[in-house]
Amino acid sequence: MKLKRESGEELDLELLGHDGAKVRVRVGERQIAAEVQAVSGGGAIVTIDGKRFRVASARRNSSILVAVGPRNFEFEPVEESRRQHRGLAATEIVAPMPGKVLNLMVKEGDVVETGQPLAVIEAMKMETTLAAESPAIVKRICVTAGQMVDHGAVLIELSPPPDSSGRESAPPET
Amino acid sequence: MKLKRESGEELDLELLGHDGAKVRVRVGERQIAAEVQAVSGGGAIVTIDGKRFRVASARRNSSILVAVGPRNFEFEPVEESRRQHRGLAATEIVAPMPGKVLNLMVKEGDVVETGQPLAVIEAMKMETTLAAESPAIVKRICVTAGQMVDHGAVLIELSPPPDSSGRESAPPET
Amino acid sequence: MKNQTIRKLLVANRGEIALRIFRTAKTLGVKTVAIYSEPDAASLHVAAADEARLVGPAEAAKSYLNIAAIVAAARETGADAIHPGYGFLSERPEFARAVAEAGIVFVGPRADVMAALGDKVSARKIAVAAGLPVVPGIESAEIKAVRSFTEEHGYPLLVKAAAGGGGRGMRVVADDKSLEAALEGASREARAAFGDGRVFIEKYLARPRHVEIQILGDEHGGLIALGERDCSIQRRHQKIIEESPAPGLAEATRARMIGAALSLARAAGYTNAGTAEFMVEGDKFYFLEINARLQVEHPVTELRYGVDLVAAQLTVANGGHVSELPAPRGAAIECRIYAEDAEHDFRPAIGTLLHLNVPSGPGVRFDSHLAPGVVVGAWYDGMLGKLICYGEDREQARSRMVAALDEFTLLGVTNNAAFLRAIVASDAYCKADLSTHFIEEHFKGWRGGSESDDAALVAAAMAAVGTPGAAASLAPASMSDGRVTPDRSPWSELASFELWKSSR
Amino acid sequence: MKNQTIRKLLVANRGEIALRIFRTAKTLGVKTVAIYSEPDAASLHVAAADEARLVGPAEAAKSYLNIAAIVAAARETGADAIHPGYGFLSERPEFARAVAEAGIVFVGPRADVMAALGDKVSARKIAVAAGLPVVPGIESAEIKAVRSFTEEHGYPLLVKAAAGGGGRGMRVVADDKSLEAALEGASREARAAFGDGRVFIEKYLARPRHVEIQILGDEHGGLIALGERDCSIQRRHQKIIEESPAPGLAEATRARMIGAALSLARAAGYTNAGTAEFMVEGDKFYFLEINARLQVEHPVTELRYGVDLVAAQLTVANGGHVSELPAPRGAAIECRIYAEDAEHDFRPAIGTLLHLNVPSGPGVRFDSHLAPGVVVGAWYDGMLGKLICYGEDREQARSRMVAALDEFTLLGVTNNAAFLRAIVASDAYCKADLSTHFIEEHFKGWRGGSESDDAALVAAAMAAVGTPGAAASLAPASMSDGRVTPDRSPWSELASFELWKSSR
Repeated sequence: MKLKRESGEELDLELLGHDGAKVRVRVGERQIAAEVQAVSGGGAIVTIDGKRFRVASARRNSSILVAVGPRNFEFEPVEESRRQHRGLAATEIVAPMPGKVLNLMVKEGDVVETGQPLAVIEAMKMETTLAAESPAIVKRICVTAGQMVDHGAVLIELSPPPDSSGRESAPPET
Repeated sequence: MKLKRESGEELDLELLGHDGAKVRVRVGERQIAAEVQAVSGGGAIVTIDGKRFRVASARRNSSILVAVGPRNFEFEPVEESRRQHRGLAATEIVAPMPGKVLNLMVKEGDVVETGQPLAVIEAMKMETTLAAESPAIVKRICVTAGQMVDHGAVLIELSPPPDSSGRESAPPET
Repeated sequence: MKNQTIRKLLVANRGEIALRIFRTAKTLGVKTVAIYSEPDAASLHVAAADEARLVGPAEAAKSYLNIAAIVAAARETGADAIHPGYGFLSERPEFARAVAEAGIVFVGPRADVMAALGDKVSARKIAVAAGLPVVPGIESAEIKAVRSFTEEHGYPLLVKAAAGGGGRGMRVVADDKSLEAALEGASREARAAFGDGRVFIEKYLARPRHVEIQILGDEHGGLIALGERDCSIQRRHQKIIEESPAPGLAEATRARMIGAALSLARAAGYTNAGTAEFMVEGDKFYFLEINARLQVEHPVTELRYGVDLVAAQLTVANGGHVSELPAPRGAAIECRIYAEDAEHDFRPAIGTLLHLNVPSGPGVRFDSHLAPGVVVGAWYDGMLGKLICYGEDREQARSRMVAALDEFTLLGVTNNAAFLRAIVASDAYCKADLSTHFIEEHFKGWRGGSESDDAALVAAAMAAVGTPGAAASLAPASMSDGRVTPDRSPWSELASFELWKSSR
Repeated sequence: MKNQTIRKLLVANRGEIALRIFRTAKTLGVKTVAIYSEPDAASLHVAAADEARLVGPAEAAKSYLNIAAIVAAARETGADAIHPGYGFLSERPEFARAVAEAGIVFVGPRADVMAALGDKVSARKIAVAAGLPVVPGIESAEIKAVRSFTEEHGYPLLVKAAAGGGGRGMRVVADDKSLEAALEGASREARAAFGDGRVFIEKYLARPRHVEIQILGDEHGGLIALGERDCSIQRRHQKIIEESPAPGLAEATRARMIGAALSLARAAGYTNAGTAEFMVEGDKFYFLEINARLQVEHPVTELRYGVDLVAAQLTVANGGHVSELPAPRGAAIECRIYAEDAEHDFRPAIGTLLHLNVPSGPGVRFDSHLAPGVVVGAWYDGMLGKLICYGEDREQARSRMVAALDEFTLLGVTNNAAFLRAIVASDAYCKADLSTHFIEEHFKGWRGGSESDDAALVAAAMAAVGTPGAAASLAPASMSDGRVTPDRSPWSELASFELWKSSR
């Protein structure tokens, strides 16, 4: 299966099989041979080339969370359909975390440039400014200043700028 | 229900109901009014007469294990009455509390195994799956999914399985 | 507690510090009252108290900052004292005043002392009057005055908000060109953040350490210092690693700093626990500010001195006397676990805690309200807990911290544990090459090592077997074969490594 | 570690002590090897090591007592040192010898010293020769010799097995009538238990305390004492609560005991960590035995002295020197959590650990290998963990212990936590009215209080709603509404308090 790491790196990962405690995993062209031993209280010891790692994992929505000691990893399945969808949906400005909309710098109908600040969201006493990733027209403002929003909530909808009709089929990468 | 404490003392215990965090329990003739609040990481705070206790519980086989702080309790169901009751009523699946029938997993005529889920009832936002206590044939479905039922309402009638006709008067122990 | 008058203590705070204060109160036979906001109902600090009162919704302004509701909760429960913890209302004179006016003991300095020290300009004046060295600076942001200051002291200089804290309203000015814009920007930011646009000017120190002195005063003129803490390791002007003693600090400098802190506390009429913060370069030190409350990092002092600072605070609040302490012993280090992404500008993270391994053993203390199921939201400070290690010397404390962080796992909320581990294990930290630029100098753009990548891939591949889109319920064999499996772990048996419920 | 030669340490033990030793080894950069029996494969001590070797099945004789397999495991992994922990092979000279003969460092005294001190008769001779007071007694069980002894010292007297321990082969004889039967019975019991029927006679002390001195010696004649521990609170001749300092012990008595312990260690040529045990009545003390290993209760000494005794053991084993220590500080108490039923003659309990709350915070240390899912079987010692509390003084340590035990919950295995809580909170313990008869005098037939009964009934009633006979799976609403519920708790929402799977 195709997974994307939190770093953005995409991996083709497959559990080839296991035999007792022995596990074989394919990563792209490479194979990893490991031994896995459960640990009381959760998690496991994964031994690779004689080196032992204390590992824990869990699922959150479609993601797989893994911890190796204090270090955390997140793997997200790469879904072809979703990617394409996201290409089209780059015209939505969404909340990167739950928080409060502090400020909206644009109004419907505004033409915005790449990098132009659109909204400020506050979470954990910290302000994050959300900016346009490409030139666009503000199609719809979906929230009001002061409103609490959840992670992923759509704040602003954008439509392509007047002069970019030719780029519609090649939406900007996110 | 009748429970036996680890000390041997027998108790007649009943959850009379709850309203939000408030819970009423009958112990013999006596009633206990408590407030219950879940705690992160497991367990709950049970408040009785303004005094708060940190409580955890789990089930082991038919027993109920309870801890109040460092102190442990064990409750075991007293089987006598239930066995008799079960002898007669094993052929009826009744609602253990007032609630809503969420799901019916069988249809009339189905042959079911011990432990096979038959129906799910929701009460107090909690789902309880009702399963067959012995092999049986589904004789009649008395309710429909979505229906509200009262405590003790018969949901499903079962008849003995084809190969057990000789045991009808002495149903198998579970 | 001698002369006990405090019988019931309300803690106007949440999380680890509320829990920590309750633990001490319990040892003193003092009854406890928790306050909480709606999302904190199941929090361990609420569970730890004898009574608990809901004071408002998630938003801090309506709950943990809601003076009226908190004082009302104290009244209703008959609490005769309030401990403010740190953060929230802990340094708000109007809170101390409201508590005192309600006839309730405020566990901290008097409101007027807090007010005088809370304003940076006023605190600086008191410090100068008490003979403390301060960073050369002027209290005016008037452009001519600033220019004549720079003629004497040169650039770079620092613009700071008088009412500020946490780095907001703070600008480093490198040259005359950017001066005017910086003054205006800082003032605007300060006004927006604190409702007070006053700024002041300081010489910018090139490579200072942050060292602070813990003090404790009673109402009878008794005043002691409990040594120092080095808190140089900061990101975004916020401490993440603290230790005591401050490595490499000359004994004479330490002694002079302690003397300065005591002079200032005496001049200000300071009572209860407080901390005088200094910038140190070589053997020179400059007063920065007084934090008129218990510090986050107080446990390192507790471990070195073998004292309970919260117990000491309650003794003093009860009208008791401070007593001289035995000499400190060994060394202690604290690492703050934050919900943040150290690989991406320390941006805050949120989530639900799914799995937790807490280290323990000789010399290891973990102060935290964490437990599986805890939801780390965006409402409050992202500090999840404090790992504190004691050692016979710095090296033992440090190596225990490395080992403890290796045992630490927190799954479900992105956090800085691996980053802290990398710092504490680094050569730069071993050598105690400390300055407030430590992270900038040694860990800029840090990324976690790749040594554990393959182990993570194996785990991910195993976890992925129950592919997304499969049934929500992946009951493992162990759940149906009669064994009790109390923990939802993917590892409880190799053959049944999928134990979670996907949450769709 | 100075002069480091030990690079890889195998711990010939399991559970909390193996884990605790690994933690220290890690701070010293020493690689670690765990051994384990089949049922311990998932144990935390196995997870904590750099390597792990299966040495046999559950039965201790074939695994943790299997000298050949353990030495082979050390050889195969290249371990250059073995730490025996306590119990198992820790005091078996043949093990120390086999390890040394394999060219591996044994972390403990030399085999010949261990052999000389391991036999009670021989140890007593060495002690008498070194000038230590011993309980009046004779080494013969010959009836005439015993009668002439009782003419001088009177009854009651104590018959003890020469090779014994743990109370086996031990008899109190009240009068002449029962003497012969007691001698025969004790000898028979000793032969059965230890393969050695020799018994000896001691005057029976009416109300002694058990006080012991921690010693540490190097191979260069360096020898220090690390104060004392009072271990009077015992059930079935086994300690359950220990503390340091020994409350109420006269300073002169303590000093004489320390002198005696050092004399004995010097006379025996003792190296590494060891403990001289004494019976104390008033200002009189009598040598009992030397335990030639690390004690279970060593953490109370660590907390008072701020040292790591395992690190010290490794230093000495490496040929390093012991160094004088700073003066001790404060007080420390240890409570041993045992899998046993304190309400029914402390009969051992077994089970699977379902839920665990571990206390933490200032002055609290928990050394344990416990985790949810751990199966406590009948194969090994039932000690589940040690809760250790430090305080500025005994009262602070004691009140912290009460608070810590109140936070402690262990569900699934019957244990003595509530009993320990009752003891530590009692007047008798507050007053430190300590003797080895403490439990007999103050807690005979103890039953848990009824204060928490109603809370337990409420919990039981709620847990019972999914009546027995209902389906195994009682999925709560919270599992299906998109929230992640990582912990299988009946309380994750009030409305969904049944989250367990019944485990028919």
